[in-house]
Amino acid sequence: MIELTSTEIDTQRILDDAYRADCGAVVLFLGTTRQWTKDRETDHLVYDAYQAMAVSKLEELKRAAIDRWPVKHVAIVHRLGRVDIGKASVAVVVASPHREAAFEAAKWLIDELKRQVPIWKQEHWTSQAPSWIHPPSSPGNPTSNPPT
Amino acid sequence: MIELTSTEIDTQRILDDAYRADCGAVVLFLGTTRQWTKDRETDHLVYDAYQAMAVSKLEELKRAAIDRWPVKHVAIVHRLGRVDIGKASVAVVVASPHREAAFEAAKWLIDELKRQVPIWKQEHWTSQAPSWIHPPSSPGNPTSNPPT
Amino acid sequence: MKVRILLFAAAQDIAQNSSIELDVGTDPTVSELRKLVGDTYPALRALLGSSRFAIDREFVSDDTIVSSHSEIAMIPPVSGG
Amino acid sequence: MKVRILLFAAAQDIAQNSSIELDVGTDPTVSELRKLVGDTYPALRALLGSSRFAIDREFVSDDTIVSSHSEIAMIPPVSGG
Repeated sequence: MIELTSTEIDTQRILDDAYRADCGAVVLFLGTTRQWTKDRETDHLVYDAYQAMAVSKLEELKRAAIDRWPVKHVAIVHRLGRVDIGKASVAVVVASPHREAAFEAAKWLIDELKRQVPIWKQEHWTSQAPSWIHPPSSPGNPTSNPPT
Repeated sequence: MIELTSTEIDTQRILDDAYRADCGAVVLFLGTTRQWTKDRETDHLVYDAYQAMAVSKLEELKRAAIDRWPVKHVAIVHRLGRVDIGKASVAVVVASPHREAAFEAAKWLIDELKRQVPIWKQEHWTSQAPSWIHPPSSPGNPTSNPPT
Repeated sequence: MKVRILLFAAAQDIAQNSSIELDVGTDPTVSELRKLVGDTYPALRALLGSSRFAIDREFVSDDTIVSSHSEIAMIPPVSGG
Repeated sequence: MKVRILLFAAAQDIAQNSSIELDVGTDPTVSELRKLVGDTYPALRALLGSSRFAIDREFVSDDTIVSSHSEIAMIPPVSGG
């Protein structure tokens, strides 16, 4: 499953979908909203995406992971719109017969998502104007929330 | 949280407990019961443990992970007794400010658990007598279900 | 010919629009488009320097030739996850 | 002195008991204990060869000296996870 969603990520459903009789390992990565970036406090985040391309890139990453590792199931869900502190903005789940492949593929997928998929995060700070995060340099913005 | 339990692992609760305002990454590993080991079919598993030592070893691994990586939260839950196909026998969850540490620590914890923690799996096959798994060699038993 | 370029995130805020339309010569390259965007919207220049372009939902290099019925997008550095 | 050794998994099935009691000389080493277990329960010998011993819930080496009020356990190769 590849999904961009404006509602809370249902991790239980994602994990239930990942169980497979031929798999012994499931790895789930959740990216969660940090409250503090050094001494600046985040109130919430807002995500924007080039949706059609983001979905197509995520499908491409999923196929690449399945080609590269012996993984049987990949799902990626990313939030759009407002995401509050302590909530997951992204979930990546991989199931494979053995655990090494599941760890490696999950790590690779979130790394590539952060590199290639046209989704953007806007930090809404408690005490200054919101800023879109365009790493490594965000002209006119405070330093970006470092990557998770 | 370190727990040996004879009831189903509540992944939702484990993930809810893992959210922290200073963390941007949560990694969950689930070890699940495979139905097929080559051409032999598993009906269910039974886990036994030297419980006092297992809990003490798991606490030791948790402390070691927190010393070694900048991780803020570690929980490990392992099932005892009967575990059916498609169910999780073990859950390891790690939360950290950045994702690299969460992936590395979760992988290390499950690797060490499988190496050091006195817990044993008994395969109940559909078509032959049950066998305790004592890798790498299990005298008198069929070849073990390879590690996940 | 006329081309329409989709904008996102800070680029959208700067241009105050989710897309811009430009008049370009026939068969321009992405590089020519990039320059024209900067000339027309000087406020976008800084962000243009670190942005990629996508045509029909694939990243393309600066020497790619743009056709008018393609879906063209300016992709500032991404920050999903 | 008398020592009690906790057994698990296949060792428990083989000895048909969750622990065994042995008469040993004073201050035996783990190595001496290991030999005595094998002599008393020949069926355990194969598994003993690949097992570790734990005293008071810590793995110990074969030259460790065992005292009678310690909690002693034979730990066959583990397969949790």
